[in-house]
Amino acid sequence: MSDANSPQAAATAMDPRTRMVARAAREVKAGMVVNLGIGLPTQIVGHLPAGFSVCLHSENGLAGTGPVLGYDQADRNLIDAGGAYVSTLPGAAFFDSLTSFAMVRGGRLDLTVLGAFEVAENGDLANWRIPGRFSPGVGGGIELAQKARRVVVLSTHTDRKGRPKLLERCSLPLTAAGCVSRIITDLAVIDVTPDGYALRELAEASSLAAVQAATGAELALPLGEIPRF
Amino acid sequence: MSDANSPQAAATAMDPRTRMVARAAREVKAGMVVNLGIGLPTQIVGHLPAGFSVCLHSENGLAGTGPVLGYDQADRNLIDAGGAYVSTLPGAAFFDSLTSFAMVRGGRLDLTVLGAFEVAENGDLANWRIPGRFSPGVGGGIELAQKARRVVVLSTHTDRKGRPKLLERCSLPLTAAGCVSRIITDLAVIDVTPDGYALRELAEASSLAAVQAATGAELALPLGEIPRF
Amino acid sequence: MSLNDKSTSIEEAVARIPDGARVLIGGFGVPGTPFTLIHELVRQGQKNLTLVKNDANETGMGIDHLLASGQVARLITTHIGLNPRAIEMMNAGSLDVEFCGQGILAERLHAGGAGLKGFLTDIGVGTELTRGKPQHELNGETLVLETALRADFALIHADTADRFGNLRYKATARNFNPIMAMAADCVVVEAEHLVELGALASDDVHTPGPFVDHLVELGELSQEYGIVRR
Amino acid sequence: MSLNDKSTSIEEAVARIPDGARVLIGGFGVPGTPFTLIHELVRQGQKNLTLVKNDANETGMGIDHLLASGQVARLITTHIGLNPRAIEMMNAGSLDVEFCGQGILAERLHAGGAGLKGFLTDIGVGTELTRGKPQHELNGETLVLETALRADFALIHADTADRFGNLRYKATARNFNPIMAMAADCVVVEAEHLVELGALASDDVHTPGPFVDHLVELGELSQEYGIVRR
Repeated sequence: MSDANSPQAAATAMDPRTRMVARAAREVKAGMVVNLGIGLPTQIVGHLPAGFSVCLHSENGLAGTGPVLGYDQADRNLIDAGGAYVSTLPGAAFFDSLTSFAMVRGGRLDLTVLGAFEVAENGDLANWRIPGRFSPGVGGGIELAQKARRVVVLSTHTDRKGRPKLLERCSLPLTAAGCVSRIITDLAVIDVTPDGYALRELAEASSLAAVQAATGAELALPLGEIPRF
Repeated sequence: MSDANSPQAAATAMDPRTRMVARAAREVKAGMVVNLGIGLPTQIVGHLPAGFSVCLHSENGLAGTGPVLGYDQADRNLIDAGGAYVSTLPGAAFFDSLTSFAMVRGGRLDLTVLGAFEVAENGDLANWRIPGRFSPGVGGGIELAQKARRVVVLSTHTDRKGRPKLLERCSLPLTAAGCVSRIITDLAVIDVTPDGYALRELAEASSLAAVQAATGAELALPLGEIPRF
Repeated sequence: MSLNDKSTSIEEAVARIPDGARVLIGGFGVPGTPFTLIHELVRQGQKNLTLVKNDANETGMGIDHLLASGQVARLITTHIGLNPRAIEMMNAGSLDVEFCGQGILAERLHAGGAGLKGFLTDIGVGTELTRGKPQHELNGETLVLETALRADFALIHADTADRFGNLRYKATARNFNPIMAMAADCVVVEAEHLVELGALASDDVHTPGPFVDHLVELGELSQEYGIVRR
Repeated sequence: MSLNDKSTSIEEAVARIPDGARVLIGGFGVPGTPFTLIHELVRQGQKNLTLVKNDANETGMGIDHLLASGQVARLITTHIGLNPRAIEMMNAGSLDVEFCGQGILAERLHAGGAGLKGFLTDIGVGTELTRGKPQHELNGETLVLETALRADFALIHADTADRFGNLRYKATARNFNPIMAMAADCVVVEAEHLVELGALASDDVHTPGPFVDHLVELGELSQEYGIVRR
């Protein structure tokens, strides 16, 4: 795959939001079955190398999801779980919701990339409900979070009011406990380890101080120079 | 259905075994979904009027089973649950074993006709295992017996040694409790009622005395003349 | 032998639904939602319904019409985020909403359709999503007992049906339709195309005919079935 | 984006199975039995296997070869009446046989495949078929808890596979294959026809590719796949 590194090469010209999506795209390994959550995670598709070998799962009943189509090319019967009109790859398959979640819970999802309201240093994830304010239902989120083989959170480091999303403990109702492996934000790449958060990489325009200030828990630092993305 | 009565008209020339099968065919009503057990019950197909509206279910994954084919017309991939090479009706559907038994347990089977080792006057059925002698496994028998909306037993009145199959209580391990509605034998048609066995019809060559002698439990008699089949 | 014809009129099919019925409704967003059957249910006006549907559609579409007309007492669903009316009614207490994880809803319907009574899962254990649900220990693991979900009626949208009720769905319009078509005592199907027996290959059937009770052929599709431009 | 090619050689695919593995094997009678994969398993000689299969085939066919070669320690099945060797080995104590109702076996595999832990059913309650199984009261009804069944490997026979592992089955050769293809950590498929990506319409796939790990294309079929004249 000769062009596998081209997105990263192009990353220098990116705004922080685009950069974090491009970084998240590198979590997708060849041959994986992957579910991308609604919002930022779905933008990962645009950062995968051309012809990259990956099977995108949409929980409404599709494996082999292709890029989003314009309304003029759209098929009224063909959407992804976020409601976008998508295309399909050669070899795509449609199936019912029972089969779709059997795929998830049965361990056939190698990776899911999800948004978050809050993450805790033990890997707890809260991304479905803000009591008294926002209660639309959990959809397929619990099962994705609890059963994908690897859960990566892709989210801004802080919420709209600048408050940290990476906390010692979640205050909001959990989607799933201890499920998150890695968090990719506009500031950093941070892993959840048995000892809590561990900083792995810093965004190009970020700094260690900025990350520490925006994180609501202790952060273990790598030995030596911190890689940039 | 102008020829609906022809099988019964032809019944006068039948041997007792054929006659009981022809009688059992009259249990099949238009529009029913029916599963016919291996052995005698599958012979019912030959006694249904031409073009009769019925959907035969084979638990190996077929609805709309047609008549058995000769080896020269057989499709190696198309058998019924008894292993016979069958044809399919226009509108037949294939499905997996999960769907097949969902159909059974979900209440979509209007009727099953099964063989029996023993039946009890409370409707208990034993047809899967003779301890120490014959233990091949129950296959789909429990679910058919327990969940078909109506269970009719089609069996000789006595076993090979002349012992009654219709008993007060089964001595063999049960397939399902209280499931049988009607028993059709070479001698009689007998219903299971809340008060026990009730004689409904006598076979042409049978007699009340013969039926009573061959039945291992009390038999309530109908008022008036006993119909013949 | 032959297979029977289940086609009927939409008025007759929907008129079988009484007040107070529990009704499964297929669809995930627009695809697979039986908009025409829903409109007939609005026209006939059955009251006090319990609906089971993945989502509450959007304003002015699908089951939103049933919410607007006050026909729905209870909704079992996975997500209603695109329907402000549903959220408002829920918050005001005029609509009883039970949330269920999407795959758990699918399995509860499967259990109901397959004549099972419930199943044990680790999904949602220790979160408020399973609060109040009975727990069960198995091999030292704490599990939740999810109960089977079955209904009086199912309203199903299919692309093609033959006269016996063998169904095929298109693309992601399949979603909950096949599962719901197995989980109701009376299954009513609207099909974009009604074809003769034998026109569907036996290997190509998504929902086998024995699960289906009544078939209605759709004429020209209403605007609701079309592309939603946002 | 593109979907990856899972085709491989039969030797490599079957060599992944270690001694002591639990292996699901598709088929109901002849149709759907992966005779060629079974022969390779006989040739490689893995020992102490636990097999899960609807039936034990017949003498000289399918898993009877694995019984004859002494590779099977345990068999979970619904019916072995057509295989005298299996009955004899069971009676002699050299083969541990666990019987399961056919639809219950299907549901146990579904539960395993769907990541559930077990389910509650009234099937077999009060008969010796459920003796020793844990009971559970629900709404005043006594039910049996049937546990999920999952395996290390599944050996599947398909009519057609594309290179990503999307599968289609023919007629009643479908049976347990789709369920088993969802219930193992490593799923090995023999296909009569291996086709390029896109050759199967997305609406026509019986088993979606993400469930499949390794694909083997069959050459000319052996006699075992043919009509059995009795």
